[in-house]
Amino acid sequence: MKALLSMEGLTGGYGDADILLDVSLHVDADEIVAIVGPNGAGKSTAMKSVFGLLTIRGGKMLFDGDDITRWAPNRIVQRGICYVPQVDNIFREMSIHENLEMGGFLRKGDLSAAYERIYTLFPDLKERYRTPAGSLSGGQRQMVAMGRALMLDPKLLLLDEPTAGLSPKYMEQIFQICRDVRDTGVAILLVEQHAKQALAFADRGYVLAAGRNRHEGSGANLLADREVAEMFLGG
Amino acid sequence: MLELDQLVMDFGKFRAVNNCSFRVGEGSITGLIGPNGAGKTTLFNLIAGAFHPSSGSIRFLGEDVTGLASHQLFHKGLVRTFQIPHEFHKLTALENLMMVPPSQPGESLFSNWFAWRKVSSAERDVERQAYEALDFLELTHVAHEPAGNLSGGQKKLLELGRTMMTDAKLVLLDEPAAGVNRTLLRKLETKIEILNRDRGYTFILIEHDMEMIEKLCAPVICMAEGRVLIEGDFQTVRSNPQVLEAYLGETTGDVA
Amino acid sequence: QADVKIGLLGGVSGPIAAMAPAMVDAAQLAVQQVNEQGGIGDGEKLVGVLGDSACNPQNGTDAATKAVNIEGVSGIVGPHCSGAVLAAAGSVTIPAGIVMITPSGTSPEITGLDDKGTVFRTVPSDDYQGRALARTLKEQGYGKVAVAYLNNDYGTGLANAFKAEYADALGGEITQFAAHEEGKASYRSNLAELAKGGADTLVIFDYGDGTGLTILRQALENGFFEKFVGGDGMKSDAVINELGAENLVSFVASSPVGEKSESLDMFNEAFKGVGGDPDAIFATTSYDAAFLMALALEKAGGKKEGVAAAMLEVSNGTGEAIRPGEWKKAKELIAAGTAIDYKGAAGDHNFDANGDVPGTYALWEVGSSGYEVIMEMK
Amino acid sequence: MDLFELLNFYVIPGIVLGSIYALGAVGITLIFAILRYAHLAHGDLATFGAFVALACVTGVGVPPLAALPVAILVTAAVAVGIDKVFYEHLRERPKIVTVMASLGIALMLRSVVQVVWGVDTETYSRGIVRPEDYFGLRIRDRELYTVAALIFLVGGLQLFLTRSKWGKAMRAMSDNPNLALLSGIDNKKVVMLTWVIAGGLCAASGFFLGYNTEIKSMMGWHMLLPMFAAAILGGVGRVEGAVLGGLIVGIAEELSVLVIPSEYKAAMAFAILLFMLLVRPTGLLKGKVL
Amino acid sequence: MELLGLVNYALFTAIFIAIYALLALGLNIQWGFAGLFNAGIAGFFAVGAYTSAVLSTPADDGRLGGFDLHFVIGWIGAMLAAALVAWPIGKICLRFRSDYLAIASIGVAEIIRLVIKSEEVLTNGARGINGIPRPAGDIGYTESQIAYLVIVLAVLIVAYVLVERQFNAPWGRMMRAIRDNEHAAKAMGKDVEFRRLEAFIFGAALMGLGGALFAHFNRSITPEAIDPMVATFLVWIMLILGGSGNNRGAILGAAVVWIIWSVSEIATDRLPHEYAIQAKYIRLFLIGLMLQLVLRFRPEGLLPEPLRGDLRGSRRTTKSGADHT
Ligand SMILES: Nc1ncnc2c1ncn2[C@@H]1O[C@H](COP(=O)(O)OP(=O)(O)OP(=O)(O)O)[C@@H](O)[C@H]1O
Ligand SMILES: Nc1ncnc2c1ncn2[C@@H]1O[C@H](COP(=O)(O)OP(=O)(O)OP(=O)(O)O)[C@@H](O)[C@H]1O
Ligand SMILES: [Mg+2]
Ligand SMILES: [Mg+2]
Repeated sequence: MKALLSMEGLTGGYGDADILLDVSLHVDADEIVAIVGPNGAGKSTAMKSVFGLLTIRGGKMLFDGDDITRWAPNRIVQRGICYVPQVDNIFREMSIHENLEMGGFLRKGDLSAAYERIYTLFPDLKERYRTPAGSLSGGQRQMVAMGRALMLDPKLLLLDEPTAGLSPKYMEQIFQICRDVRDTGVAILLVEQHAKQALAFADRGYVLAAGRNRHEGSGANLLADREVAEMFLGG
Repeated sequence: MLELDQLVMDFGKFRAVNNCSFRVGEGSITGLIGPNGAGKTTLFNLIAGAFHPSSGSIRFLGEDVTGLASHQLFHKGLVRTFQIPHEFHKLTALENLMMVPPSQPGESLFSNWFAWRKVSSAERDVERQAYEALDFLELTHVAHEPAGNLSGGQKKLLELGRTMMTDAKLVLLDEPAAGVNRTLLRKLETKIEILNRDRGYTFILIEHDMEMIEKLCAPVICMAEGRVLIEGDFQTVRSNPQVLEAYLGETTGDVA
Repeated sequence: QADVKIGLLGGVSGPIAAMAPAMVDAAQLAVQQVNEQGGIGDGEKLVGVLGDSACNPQNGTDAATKAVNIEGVSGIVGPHCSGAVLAAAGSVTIPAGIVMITPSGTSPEITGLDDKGTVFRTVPSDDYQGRALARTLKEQGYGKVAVAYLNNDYGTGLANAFKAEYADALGGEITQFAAHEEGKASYRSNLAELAKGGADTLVIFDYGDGTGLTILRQALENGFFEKFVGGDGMKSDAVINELGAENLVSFVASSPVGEKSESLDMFNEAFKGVGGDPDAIFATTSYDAAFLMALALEKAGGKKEGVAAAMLEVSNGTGEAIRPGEWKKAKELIAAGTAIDYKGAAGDHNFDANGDVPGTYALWEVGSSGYEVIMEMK
Repeated sequence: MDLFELLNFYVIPGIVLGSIYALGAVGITLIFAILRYAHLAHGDLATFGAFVALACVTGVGVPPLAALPVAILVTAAVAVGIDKVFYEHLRERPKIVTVMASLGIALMLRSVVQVVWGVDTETYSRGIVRPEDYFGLRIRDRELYTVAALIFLVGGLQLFLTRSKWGKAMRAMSDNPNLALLSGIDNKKVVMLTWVIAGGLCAASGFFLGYNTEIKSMMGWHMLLPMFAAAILGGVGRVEGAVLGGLIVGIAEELSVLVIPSEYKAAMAFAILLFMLLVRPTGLLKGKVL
Repeated sequence: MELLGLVNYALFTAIFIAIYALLALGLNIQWGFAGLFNAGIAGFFAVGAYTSAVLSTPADDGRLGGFDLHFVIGWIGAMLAAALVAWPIGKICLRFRSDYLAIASIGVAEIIRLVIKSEEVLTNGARGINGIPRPAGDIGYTESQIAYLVIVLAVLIVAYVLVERQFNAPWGRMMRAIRDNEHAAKAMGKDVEFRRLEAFIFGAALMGLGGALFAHFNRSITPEAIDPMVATFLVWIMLILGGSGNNRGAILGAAVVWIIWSVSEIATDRLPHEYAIQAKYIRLFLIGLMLQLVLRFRPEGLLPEPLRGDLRGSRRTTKSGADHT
């Protein structure tokens, strides 16, 4: 089967130094792929590279048949990739509702169903939909960020540590949402530090370390790998 | 060591902390858990002097410290980390740590101009200490990188590193584990235990990682909607039905 | 054959940008006439090097330094604003021993400069004009007046002198006396304040192509005051062009002229000939300054060392009269060793020991073809 | 002093002056809120707009008001052009760099005006216009036009910002440009739109200043500081705030001569501003909402 | 002759650059290190210039004083007065957000300018103060310029050394931390308000000194010298162009910008004679354009802010850069 997103031999970084060194990965339609690895391994950088937010010096990226290596971010969004960054992932001065509105910026027509869906997922947000997102708690912000991404109907969802700072209850819920979303035909690529949980429910996983591919395989295989467990999953 | 009495914090009409009272014993590691938006971080902000409580009082080491500014509290021995990293983004990682120790001679214009020797010898000590912290946090290779360029997890580690740079009596840690690699996290847990046992630091720890709470904390306080829901040891708190419902989720209490 | 250079420093950019071009052109006219009629010395060409003093000391001193050191000028005409004059004199021309003659630096401070006799001006200190205007108004039977002046050295100087003479010495009544900042869009409330006290005449010490115009316009439009009096700064063509002569029947302005305004006519004609506007503010003084500088250079044999002394000799009230444009005649007389006395478009310019000139003024009104003299002032 | 005197000689001029300030302040506040820098070339851009209108009036012979739309269009285009050529590549840099660049643009614009149109004082129409009497209120027609234009232009702008999704997009971009991109907002278009609006309003402001008094090459520069004061007074990012701020500064300047010596009139805007910042640091209307 | 002229011009330019460098250095403390957007440089410049003028000129009955003191006392007085004026301003204004501080400080500077211009009993009003003694002013033109240059350079070097020392010390690190994240700095025990005030006052004192040096050089000071364009914005351009946060950058910026400012006039004078006046307008264009070009190609400034690590920082940076990749 042809991959939905594929990164081939990507090399690049911020400024002069290369952070990513020959990184290759791919995501097929209908699958959840997890990236794990130590802090500073380049996981977030790999995600940003999809949107051209850094200098790419080698390799290329294909999405759904198009070479998107040098596309403008807003065009990529239009093409069907949605991204939740790890930090700075909300509009602080806008209300929760407006954040969601911005998520649906490209969508035409009536969005009330989409709002309804988000608010049922995160009832906390509904109560305070006019609060500026910047005054929310860490976990609530994460919900807003997820909500914003879910407003669009993307083909591929990139999530950078979606569960960081969320309570165990919501963490479970996020993973559940991911599965639900996948079942509606959206592929998901996510970075997680809750690596065990993530690999347990992902279809496939990659381990990145020091900017390079280290391991890859199905979630279960990686979990079973002793070296991976010791080095990256906390024993 | 720390006593909170009927603390209330209002943001406009919204009450984020509602009549919170509890005590933290000297030498303990208190765990603070609760659903998102329960008011945990706000409570930290109150204790650390970043916000002024709408009402209620805070006593620290037997002294009423309500309304003191954060820098004054710091000098009394209270250090905190931020949930959302507040790194100094243009300073290097090393400098982020080196700026922490209080009352450095080089912070006065006079000694910089007229007592340079004293300043530079103090600098060497601070630098050594900072490198030790970086080594421990596996950040040595980015010591000279501006902190703004660090990865999300590295910034969190740097936050934690700052608390290692001063002789604190009470350390407030706000979700130190979020975004930190699990292998490294196990190391951090050990470090916290050591600091607690050997150096006598008292900790209050906000976490959503139950494994870490279980391993380190006694007692555990669970907050919800600005109030203290229950206080007790980990097992008691975890098996409380309200906690299960509001926080851990009905399906599973064990996420490990 | 080397050219003889003089520096023309003007506030080309900056707050008096609108006034500067005419002043520079008038000075260049003098230079042109000199060259057409034989040049300096053995036919050496006189060159006016333009510098921008931007009406502030920083640019003023910079421009003066460049003129003196890079261009090697033998004398400087300008700068236009008193602040620039004081600074350029203090840090450049006095130490360097270069003669400076300003056409528009009216500050009394310039009088007291410890200048070793090298700083002159062709514009009288504010004092003369303010007092002369006061006396004339009194004579003409003006009664209660209100005074509005621009809050800079020019406006303040004139206004204070006027006040001292009109109210303190002559016992006239000044109902309101108020300064204003330049560049505001509305002065109507200022005018309303000035009108309190029942004066029917407004005396404006400001520039007619700047704020003064706005004030005059707003006063006319809203019917404040019946009569308007201006200093030389107000005698600007812009006033007529923008407001229309028909609206200015009750407007008079003072401006310096020579004892016999024949000189002025000569200048007017010549300046019109090169497309200039002789009614532009300080055009006459600028012309005179440049022409005097040329005369002094000629007298000093083109060498800058003697210029200061020569300046006093070519215009001290004794000698054969030289009028604007009469370079050839002057050159011959100087060559013959005859004493000459320049009688300029803006006055006779008999320098006193401080390099100042006492002014002679006329009062002007707006007639069908621009400004016309009503009477001489004393 | 009777009421009509107060209105005629202090309040009405204040409102007219305030409207002129307001037109400029709205642009300043938008740029401040969306692009996040102080645009110091704003005054000179207004001068430029006023001279474009003058060129239409003297060159083509249209009445001044008819020249206004042309001036607005041309100035808007020039503003967009300036942004494309000079500011765009500084967007990733600290904002202060763009502030300095805009200072350079101010000098360049002034230079263009002075070279092309000279430095003489000009008017759209020669002569003076006496006010009409409306039940004791003495108002000139052009003052009515000025206030009407303010209401019309700013009202339209406000409608546009609140009704179309571009208003939100502008806010989103000012809040978090990267995330705006990631939400599919075309930041370049947003920036362009901002400049079209700011440039157009700028031209209107310059035009009406010239229409009510005279046109001078330095007039915009002199208006810059009061306009900034107005923008901040109203609360950065608030269009209504900027209008309110402009009116307050204008009226206060005119009223100030009642209480302080007139040479301090220019300080009035700042005195109010300082006072307001002390009691309400966010501006009259809470800042940073478009 | 020709050569002597060039030397004189160079001396003059160097003196001006040194004076502006002092202003830029003061601004660098405030903006480059403490992140305080002070757009009221002209105010402190003026206070310094006038204080020194009043202290060191002979008595004059039109205005305050004329105390006829030694110029060194005048200069010290200038610093003290500027610092003294900065204190309440800082107390009130430093709590504002950076952009608001800018406009508030412009406002304060404008008010200072209007007071200086209007209060004759204090400052002789619009006429300014004249006859300020220039140290070593009685010798020949060139000699006196050399002497003055030596004096200003000495002052500049002392200021540079002190400021640089202070920046590289923990003080500078603390200030940069405060600039980066005020909340975190507070949480780390730094008294942010006090430190900001300290930086503001220290910077203002240098600006005051710059004003005094300027007044003594010209032997006069008038309100025209405190025009915001030449006394505030120009200094900002110098600092940003030179590289804010870098003292050498501030000085280099002062040099480059002043040279652009001054030499552009010589350049545009090459235009044909008929366009002599237009040339002056075009000069403004040229200055603006040069500014754009420098910003385009060196947006961080000519000498960007260095990464100030520990005492041996720079050496390690390269090493760590290597093992990083
Ligand atoms: N500055 C503020 N203004 C208004 N509301 C605020 C502010 N800060 C916090 N809140 C509100 O107070 C509540 C408690 O927030 P807090 O950050 O203390 O939660 P928390 O318990 O730390 O949650 P989390 O686990 O998600 O970090 C939240 O609902 C939040 O929206
Ligand atoms: N803006 C930037 N400029 C320069 N270097 C950067 C920048 N952002 C990240 N880096 C560097 O790139 C490396 C990889 O960062 P990245 O954010 O991809 O890590 P990560 O794998 O996502 O880590 P974490 O799990 O901590 O989020 C880090 O060493 C970091 O210092
Ligand atoms: Mg990451
Ligand atoms: Mg929290």
